[in-house]
Amino acid sequence: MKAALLETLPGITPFVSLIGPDGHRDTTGAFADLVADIGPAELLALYRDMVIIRRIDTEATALQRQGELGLWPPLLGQEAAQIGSARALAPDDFVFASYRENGVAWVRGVAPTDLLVTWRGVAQSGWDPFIHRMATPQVIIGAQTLHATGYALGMQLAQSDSVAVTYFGDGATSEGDVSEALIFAASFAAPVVFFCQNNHWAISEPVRVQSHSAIVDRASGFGIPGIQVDGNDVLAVMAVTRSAIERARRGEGPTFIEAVTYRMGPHTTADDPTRYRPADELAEWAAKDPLARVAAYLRDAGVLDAGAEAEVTAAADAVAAELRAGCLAMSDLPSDALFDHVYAEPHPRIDEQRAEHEAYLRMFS
Amino acid sequence: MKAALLETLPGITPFVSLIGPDGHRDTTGAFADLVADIGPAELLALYRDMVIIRRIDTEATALQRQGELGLWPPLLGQEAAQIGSARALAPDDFVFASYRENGVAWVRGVAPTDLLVTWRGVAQSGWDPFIHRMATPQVIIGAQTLHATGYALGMQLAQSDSVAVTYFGDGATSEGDVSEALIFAASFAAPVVFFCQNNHWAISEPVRVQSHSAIVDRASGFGIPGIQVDGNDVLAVMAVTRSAIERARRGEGPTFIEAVTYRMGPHTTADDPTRYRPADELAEWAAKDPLARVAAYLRDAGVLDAGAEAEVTAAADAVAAELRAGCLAMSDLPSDALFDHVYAEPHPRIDEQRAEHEAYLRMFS
Amino acid sequence: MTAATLTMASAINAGLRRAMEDDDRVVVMGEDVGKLGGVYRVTQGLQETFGDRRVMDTPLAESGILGTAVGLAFAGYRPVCEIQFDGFIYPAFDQIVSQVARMHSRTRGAVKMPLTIRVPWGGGIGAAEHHSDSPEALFTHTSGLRVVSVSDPADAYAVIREAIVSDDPVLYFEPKRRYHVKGEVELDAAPSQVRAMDRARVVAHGTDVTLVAYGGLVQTALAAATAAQTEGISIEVIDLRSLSPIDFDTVTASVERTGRLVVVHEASQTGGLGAELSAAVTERCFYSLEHAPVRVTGFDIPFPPAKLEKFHLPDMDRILDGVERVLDRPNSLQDRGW
Amino acid sequence: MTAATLTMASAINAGLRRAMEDDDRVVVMGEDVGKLGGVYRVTQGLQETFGDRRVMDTPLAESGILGTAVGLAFAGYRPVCEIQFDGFIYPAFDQIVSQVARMHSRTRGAVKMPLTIRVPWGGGIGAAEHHSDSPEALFTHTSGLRVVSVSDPADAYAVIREAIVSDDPVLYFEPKRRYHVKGEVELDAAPSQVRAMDRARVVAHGTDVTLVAYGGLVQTALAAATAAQTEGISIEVIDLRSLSPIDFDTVTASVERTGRLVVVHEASQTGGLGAELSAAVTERCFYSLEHAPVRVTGFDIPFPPAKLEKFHLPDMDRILDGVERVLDRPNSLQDRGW
Ligand SMILES: Cc1ncc(C[n+]2csc(CCOP(=O)(O)OP(=O)(O)O)c2C)c(N)n1
Ligand SMILES: Cc1ncc(C[n+]2csc(CCOP(=O)(O)OP(=O)(O)O)c2C)c(N)n1
Ligand SMILES: [Mg+2]
Ligand SMILES: [Mg+2]
Repeated sequence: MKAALLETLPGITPFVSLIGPDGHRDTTGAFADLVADIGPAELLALYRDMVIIRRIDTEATALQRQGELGLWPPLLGQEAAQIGSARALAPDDFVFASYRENGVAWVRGVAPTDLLVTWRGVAQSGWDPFIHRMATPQVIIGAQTLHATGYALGMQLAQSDSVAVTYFGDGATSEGDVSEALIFAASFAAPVVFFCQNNHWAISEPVRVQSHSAIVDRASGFGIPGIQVDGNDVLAVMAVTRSAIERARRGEGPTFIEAVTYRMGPHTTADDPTRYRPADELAEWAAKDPLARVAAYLRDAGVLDAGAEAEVTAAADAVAAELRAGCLAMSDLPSDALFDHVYAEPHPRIDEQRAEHEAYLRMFS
Repeated sequence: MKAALLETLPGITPFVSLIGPDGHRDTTGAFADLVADIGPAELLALYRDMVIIRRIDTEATALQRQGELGLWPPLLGQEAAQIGSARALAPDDFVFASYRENGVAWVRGVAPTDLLVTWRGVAQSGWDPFIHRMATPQVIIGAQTLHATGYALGMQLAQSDSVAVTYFGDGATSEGDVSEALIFAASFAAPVVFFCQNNHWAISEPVRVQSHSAIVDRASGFGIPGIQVDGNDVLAVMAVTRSAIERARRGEGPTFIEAVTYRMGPHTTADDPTRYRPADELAEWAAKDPLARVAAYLRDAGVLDAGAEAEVTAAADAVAAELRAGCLAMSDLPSDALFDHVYAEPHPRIDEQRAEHEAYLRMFS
Repeated sequence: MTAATLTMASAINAGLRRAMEDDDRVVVMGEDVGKLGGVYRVTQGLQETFGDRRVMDTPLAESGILGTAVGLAFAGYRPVCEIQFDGFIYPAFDQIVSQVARMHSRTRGAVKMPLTIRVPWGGGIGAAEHHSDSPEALFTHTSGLRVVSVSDPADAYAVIREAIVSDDPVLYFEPKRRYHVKGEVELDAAPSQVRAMDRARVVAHGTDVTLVAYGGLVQTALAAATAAQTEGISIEVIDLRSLSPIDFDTVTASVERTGRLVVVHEASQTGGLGAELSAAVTERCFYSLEHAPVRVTGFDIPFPPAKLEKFHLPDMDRILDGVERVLDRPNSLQDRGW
Repeated sequence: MTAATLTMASAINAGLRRAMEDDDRVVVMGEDVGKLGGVYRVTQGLQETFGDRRVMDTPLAESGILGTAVGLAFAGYRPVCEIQFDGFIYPAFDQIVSQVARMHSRTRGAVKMPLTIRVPWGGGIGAAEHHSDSPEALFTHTSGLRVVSVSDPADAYAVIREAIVSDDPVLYFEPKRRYHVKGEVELDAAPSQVRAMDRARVVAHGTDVTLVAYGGLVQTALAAATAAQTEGISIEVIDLRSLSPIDFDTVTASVERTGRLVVVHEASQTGGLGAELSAAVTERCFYSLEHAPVRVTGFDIPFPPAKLEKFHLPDMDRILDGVERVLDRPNSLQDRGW
């Protein structure tokens, strides 16, 4: 039945929405059925996730302003897209994301402090991809979509249940690698979900520079079902992601999800969006805030009273405090870490240069 | 009205056909109207073109077998796709093709012998792109589609009427460059026509390796109108190409044409298709031969009598004789041509190495 | 001759503006080059002046940028492409080495490729992964391309204009760490007709050692020369400027006097530009050399994380250690076999 | 130990087959590698034996091939990717230099990239444009990659198996002009555990000149050595085999005896492997050198059309001219300044 749902998709691109900005929840229809198990308590947990990652984002931004981080890519506004999708995955699925998916990393169990390793410049990555079943941030736009597709080919070959999920942006859809990933995925019917967060901007370029038609339409062109979902609706995002994951698990191949959302903040802390972004656009999207609508629903449902609100805030503050403490406690690697892991096996030039470096340091000691 | 025709296309992919394998001509409908001016006399001229390029192909293949050419990429079976499209262009339009478009080059006025320069290994290219308004053969699959798009951006900027037309294969559609070309063309509404000859094979790979759905569907995914045409029907190909060219000239942007045809010969003279291609497939397509159906129509129409047939054959033989003579008369470039044109402006290393080479040769004289 | 004090970023911006005024076939294209004016503001204000078709914000695809630039060159334009950061040039590698570099020779001179490819370049700014690469040697090994580097505002202004008027494709490397350094720039000079772009420049005269640097390390080399002076070592510093072709006349004239060569660059040592300089100078000056040419470079590792880059990038002390080495004075490697 | 006489192409095929039998994590992927068995038949018969998922005909996209291979490595596989011809590796350049080469260091050793990238390589076969490139120096300058070359069937068989068991990514360059040369191959040997892949090999002993070659030119170098003998010149020929890392122990041991080095390769001279060899050997053996190392290489031009390649590619006579040069005997360049 879910299958049927998606089989009908190529060409057509429904816009899936379950909780509107007003907090009203739509419980009818195929997608609503996919999240029938998500009651007020479960929604409160999703809300909690969103509050926490927004708080992580605020704290990390502050740490950058204070000179503790070199850079930070905020996810402000994209909480529902990231939490709704990540909470739809099984532990054994594998995520290949870009640099902005800190909310996804949170769900995958990455310690908040480990998120900062890259941006503090201590190391290029902060966690073991195999422990969290999530690759570390990919800076080369679009490259990770091919990695996810290849991983999915491997799972198919190994007859594993694991599904690959790749996150990328609206801008990324222009990179040849993303089209090639869709082509390989379609050719091999690989178990991979393409999750595009269309946050309307690629640094200073509005999405229309990349495409005049809906991003989701790309999918059908490659023979892949595409769904467009309200990316600020955590429940709708979870529903479409579940359907795509299940479809992949059933061996029916790749699905493309366009989560329509908005980058409320700057591209990174180095960016000044006022140079290119109309102020009213921001206001328009503020009204569609992904957290506010769930809070409204939860208040109506009576599960988000003052006590619960306080508990969530306290939890977020605790994570933020842990984040800050962890950041300040982080120590640099010794300089000869330069030569570690360049190769997995012995390499004479690396040994030679390590020795040169040590001899050089000895001159000063 | 033509406009209307194409405006309706995104998503939908009609299969345009005007002269079927039986030689019956359909004179009704929008596409038929686009070639109403092509009467028996004009069709005879198109037939003549097809006979001549098939003859060029046979002769060049023979020259390769005789060791006069290093390689030759036959177009056998694709005559209608190439002649029908090329004859739809204005002299001022500009073609960016791959290595197999010898029929297009013939129409652009390239001397048959000049087609052989590349394959005899005398030089990397055999003509001046600006004289024939056609770039020389592109070996890197798909790269030329971006060149065509960029050229079209230039024509748009210069407010010129000239349209860019790029030829590429079914396999090429998998290269990132081709997707990027479609994305750039759509983003800037560039006056470029994407002419894909789906000849069902990329060397040994059947088209389904590249795509499980119709190649033409790619276009709508990028927001570009796509038309699928019987690539073995010279008249239908001319009609759809005219409509796409006119659309571009009117400033309405790019169009994608999938000409469904078949590579009757080997990939190149170095290839042995019996290793991978089912024999019945060849038979099936032989029945759809692009020349036979036009000959049948012309005989019915009474313009292809024995005399006319003899004239066409004589013309083709004359071209073949010229081709062979020109090939055998072709002389190699002097060895210091190695250093010509590497740079447009003076370059000390080139001068130095040219001098070294000359000094070296002097040792033997 | 009006002169102005400009940062290197503003000097390049002024050069681009001037080139666009001088020739309306010059177009600027890349990611975020329009309204934003580039992440380093190098194209700031150009779109306001010249419009969004001569200053194009392109889709996010580097191969697309270079490939369409090739087509624009066919159409008679002179595209100036910005690659947003050094580490993002690789997706365009095929179009650069197989198309841009070969089109002129492929067509036996019929089709010129007067592209300028601007690359914010190198480390020293504490950036994230892929934002500090030094890929110049990949392009100096590619025939058909010219490769230039700049190190100060005056040079940046003069060279960008010469690169744009060049009928050959030019990779123009801009050391990010120098973007905000100010200097005097003569604004009215016409683009050099004497191929000044191809010449190296002696930026400090000396007699004991020839020290060749380029881009972001020229200043570091000058600082090393000054420091060495206090120890009585006289270093001649050469800013190589053009990386392809290399101005061997200037380099060998110096080495023939000093007998000692030190080459410094940020890029990894193996196969870096230092290898070509060392090999070619040894071929040309073997009997003048008192010591093997010394290379002081980045290590053979991917560019390290920000906190470690200071150990990877040659600094004044590492350059001075190389100078000691070429002079057979006490140095970090003296007890190594070679 | 069963031995067989095989062409180099069949030897690589046998090595691939053996590697796939030994380890079912080994998968082969590329364009036309399945039913056709590759345009040079190097993967012939593998799909019949191992099926179309372990021997994958991929869509026509090199970046896609390498990028999905990275994902397969994440999934625990050991992909062997075929790039159909040398000139078609550039579209995959970004995935190779930014992903394959850096993933292990990026993840601090967590993620290994045991890829083998097979590249039919070089000129001498009268091919069309883009079918005769020698891009090895682009990869030897890229940290994180290993680069090997083979020159005969026995070596090709041994090295392909070692490359596949290596936990590092390996570019495996196959000289096309040698595909059909036959030789004895020992088939039962287990893949070397002693990193034999990293070692250069002295293929002819000599005392006057060290001649370093690799890949398609090893045979040409041996022919030159034989010819030189008749003139009383004793040449030591080294097959470099591993291009990254370079086995300097073997090279310098020879140069310390001969005092003279000639390096030959097909690739353009500027920034080619000869530059690194010349620079590094000069650093390591300066006081043993009687003459500057000499480079005999392709010119700094795009690979020429078939009819002209014989003038571009080093042949026996050009190598001998280089030998004369390094011996200060009459040679083509004697009246040039250097
Ligand atoms: C290959 C490559 N080109 C350019 C960049 C520079 N860059 C970093 S982020 C970005 C915009 C990405 O936009 P989008 O894909 O929409 O993701 P978002 O930042 O909106 O999450 C660009 C151009 C890059 N990192 N990699
Ligand atoms: C970038 C690149 N990769 C691989 C090749 C090798 N190659 C030459 S033709 C070809 C198949 C092309 O198929 P298609 O695009 O359908 O064109 P056709 O040959 O059928 O006309 C391949 C893989 C190439 N020339 N360029
Ligand atoms: Mg975005
Ligand atoms: Mg084809």
